[in-house]
Amino acid sequence: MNKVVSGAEAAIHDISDGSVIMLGGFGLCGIPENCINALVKKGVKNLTCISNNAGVDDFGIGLMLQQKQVKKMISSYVGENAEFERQLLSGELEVELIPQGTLATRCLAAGYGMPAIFTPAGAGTEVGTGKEVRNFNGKDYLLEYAFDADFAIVKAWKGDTAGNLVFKETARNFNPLMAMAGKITIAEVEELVPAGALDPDYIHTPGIYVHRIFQGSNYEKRIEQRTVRKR
Amino acid sequence: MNKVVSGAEAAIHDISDGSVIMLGGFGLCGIPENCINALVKKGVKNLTCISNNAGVDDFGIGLMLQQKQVKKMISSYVGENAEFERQLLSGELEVELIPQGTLATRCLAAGYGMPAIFTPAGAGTEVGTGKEVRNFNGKDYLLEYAFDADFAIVKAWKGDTAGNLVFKETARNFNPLMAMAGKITIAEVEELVPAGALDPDYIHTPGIYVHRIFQGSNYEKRIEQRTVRKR
Amino acid sequence: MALTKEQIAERIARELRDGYYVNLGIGIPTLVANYIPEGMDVVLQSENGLLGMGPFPFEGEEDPDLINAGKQTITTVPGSVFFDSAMSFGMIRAGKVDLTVLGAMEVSENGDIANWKIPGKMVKGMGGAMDLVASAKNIIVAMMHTNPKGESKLLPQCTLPITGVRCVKKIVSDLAVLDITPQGFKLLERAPGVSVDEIRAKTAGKLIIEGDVPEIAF
Amino acid sequence: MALTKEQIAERIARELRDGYYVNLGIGIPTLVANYIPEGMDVVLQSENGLLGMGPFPFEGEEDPDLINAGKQTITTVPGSVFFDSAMSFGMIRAGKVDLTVLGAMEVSENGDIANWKIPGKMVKGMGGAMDLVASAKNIIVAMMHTNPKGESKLLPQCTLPITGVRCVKKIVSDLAVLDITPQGFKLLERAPGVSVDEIRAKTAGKLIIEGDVPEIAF
Repeated sequence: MNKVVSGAEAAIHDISDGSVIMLGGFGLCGIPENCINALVKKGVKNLTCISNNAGVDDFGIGLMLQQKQVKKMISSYVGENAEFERQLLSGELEVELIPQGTLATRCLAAGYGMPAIFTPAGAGTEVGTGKEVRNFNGKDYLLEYAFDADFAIVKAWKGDTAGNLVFKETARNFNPLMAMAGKITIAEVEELVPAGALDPDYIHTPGIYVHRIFQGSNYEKRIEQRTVRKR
Repeated sequence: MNKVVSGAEAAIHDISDGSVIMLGGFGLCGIPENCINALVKKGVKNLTCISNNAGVDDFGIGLMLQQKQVKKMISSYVGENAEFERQLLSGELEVELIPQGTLATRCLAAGYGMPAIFTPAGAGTEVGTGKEVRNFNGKDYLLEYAFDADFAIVKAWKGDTAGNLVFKETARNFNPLMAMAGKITIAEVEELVPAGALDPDYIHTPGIYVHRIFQGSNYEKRIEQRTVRKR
Repeated sequence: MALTKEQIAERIARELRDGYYVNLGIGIPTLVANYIPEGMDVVLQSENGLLGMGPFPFEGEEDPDLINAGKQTITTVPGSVFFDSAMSFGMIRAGKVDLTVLGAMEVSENGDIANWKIPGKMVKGMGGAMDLVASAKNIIVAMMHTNPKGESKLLPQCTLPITGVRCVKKIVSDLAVLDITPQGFKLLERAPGVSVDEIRAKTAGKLIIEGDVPEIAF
Repeated sequence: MALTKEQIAERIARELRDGYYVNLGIGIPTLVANYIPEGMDVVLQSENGLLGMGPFPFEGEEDPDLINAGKQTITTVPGSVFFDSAMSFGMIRAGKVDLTVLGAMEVSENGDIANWKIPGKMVKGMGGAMDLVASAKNIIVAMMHTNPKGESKLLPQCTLPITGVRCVKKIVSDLAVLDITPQGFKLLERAPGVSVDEIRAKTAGKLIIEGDVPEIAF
């Protein structure tokens, strides 16, 4: 089972115009930097991107927005991005905003083979408009469908040649969920180790969910809000 | 936040006649031996037990069956237990058999605040009788409800004073799921460590789900099917 | 004198109880962490995947892989645990978080909250706010009583798109502490030196006043 | 000569492909692991929470925390991973397991399977079988062609309570290899020395025979 590919370009070679892709990360934390750069270089267009955020102007998914590669964003929070705002207001970019927990759980549903889930988030608000509402135990829930993405692109801390993944701290976020949800899942990792080198009790994403894996390079890991205290 | 209790008796002190309890474990692997023994000693009756299996005649939940403490079992597989069979055939014991994945996912639903989930398991069979069927993408799914258990009793390998749990190998099974699903969750662990001693990247059950924890003793860890190969 | 943001946070901190798991939103709610009473065990949840959030890191010790839901660099406390976003919102949805504190643009007298969108202006998205307000057992809103034009933000009903329905339990504004009751906003305490009349004038929704209303003591 | 249990397993192993994730049921299916071709990378899933199941442990090295879905002591191979039962059935339900091999008491000509209950006798429960048959992309049944009384177990329709509907893709019995097609059981291969007539006589469901039916070669 050879899941290891040479790098980001090989990993994304069959992502094409119009593909639906998921991208892991929360803000700029845990985003697949290498694959995003490769997608920018490849120049594929009309992408539908499912990602909690849309990066910043000059980093992350923001780079793809600058190249106008994105037709539609499905996200929960898209602030911090002037180019995004411009494209949204001009109508160039379609945006579907959904609650963060709904985003996460629709990934989980896809990864666990559940066609739809119920969540109270957004019930009674404009997010619920047109959606099926169902009352359980006196509370309204929305029926939300599992995502159906062609590709999931995630970034892990460590991975092995069998595709098993381990994430670090809050860089975990949506990554293991999207890893489960893609028809084809691509993982870039900071450190690629041989199968057997990771402790099988402490793997976050089993390799069965991962189709391609490579060790990324030159991680910038930009910090969005550097907050510190004095010593 | 004092989650540490002195032992099994203190942990189960408020489990009373008629309580609905979940018990972790698969076969005899990863079962909460100390709490089961304490429940036998306490002699509470008319329990509804949600557990994948029902132990063997003289170990695990089988001990509670011998004492006729169980009114109803909700399980996926109940072989290997003659006393169980006798009580079932005589009508003393009510049994609800459900698919193993349904059992697991109904725990997950409870732990994740989802009132119900859809699964194809059992659709078109007698398991689906009387249940709501819904077709998604040409396939039938059953609507299955989240469990609503008064107590969940689980066994972990390690735990800390904040209630965080780590499981070992296939002794994980239903334990982290049930830990999330109980209104009150009791964890017995082989080794109790101070908060901060477990690596926060590798905890299977966050302490927010665990209400009482103690270090168990005298684990027998009986093997149900000892299979070996020759050197 | 209207309360400062710090005083609003300090007052909200009095609602904390030992053993609480708490989710603090961005802005004033974040400041509540500074007023957790000494010796009280309160665990902070950050919905991007952490229980046991600690203070900001010392300069030079920032870790890009360790941020809170406001994307700020943070630290952890002993007993902390990381998890994915589905589990994070799973525990929120299951009601395991005891208290949620968040800001609001408007709150209605029946507890509806609006805090995610101003039509016609930029829409940044709801992030985790809709999940939090739909599921939290206890929601306290930290907010200014009026907008910059002096108009009440405590309304008969919200004019902005709502984030959640009938969910807010308590408001701590710069002028007052109020419970949401079936009858409307019930005035519990007032900021030092702020009169009941002023609060009445600045509360557009139904206001219930019973007996003497004490000042908040600091 | 009818196939032995080992030969049924050996024949089924020819359906394996490099990179397959496979779930093997209890009984004959378990034996398939002994016939995985040298150098072929096949990962065994055990639905109690393991990918990468290895052989039985050496005597004295049994680990009570490490068992398979049949409750047997086992080992792991490099690259293995443990997970909880929800994730285990999640990956099964999501179709990530390429092949499921299991036993059956009856299979119908439209692919229904019965293997969990005999009314009136002891009911042990379905375990994970209903989840597996409801979701597996490719299900091969390993079974005896007839019951001890000589009655066919390949039927027009199942007489026992079914485990799943229209799910079996292929049967390897002691007498034959058959595909389930929209037209019924299609005979692909026969056990060495077993005639087409014998298979026809022992198959109660609709049997399709096209051209010469080769013997299984060992």
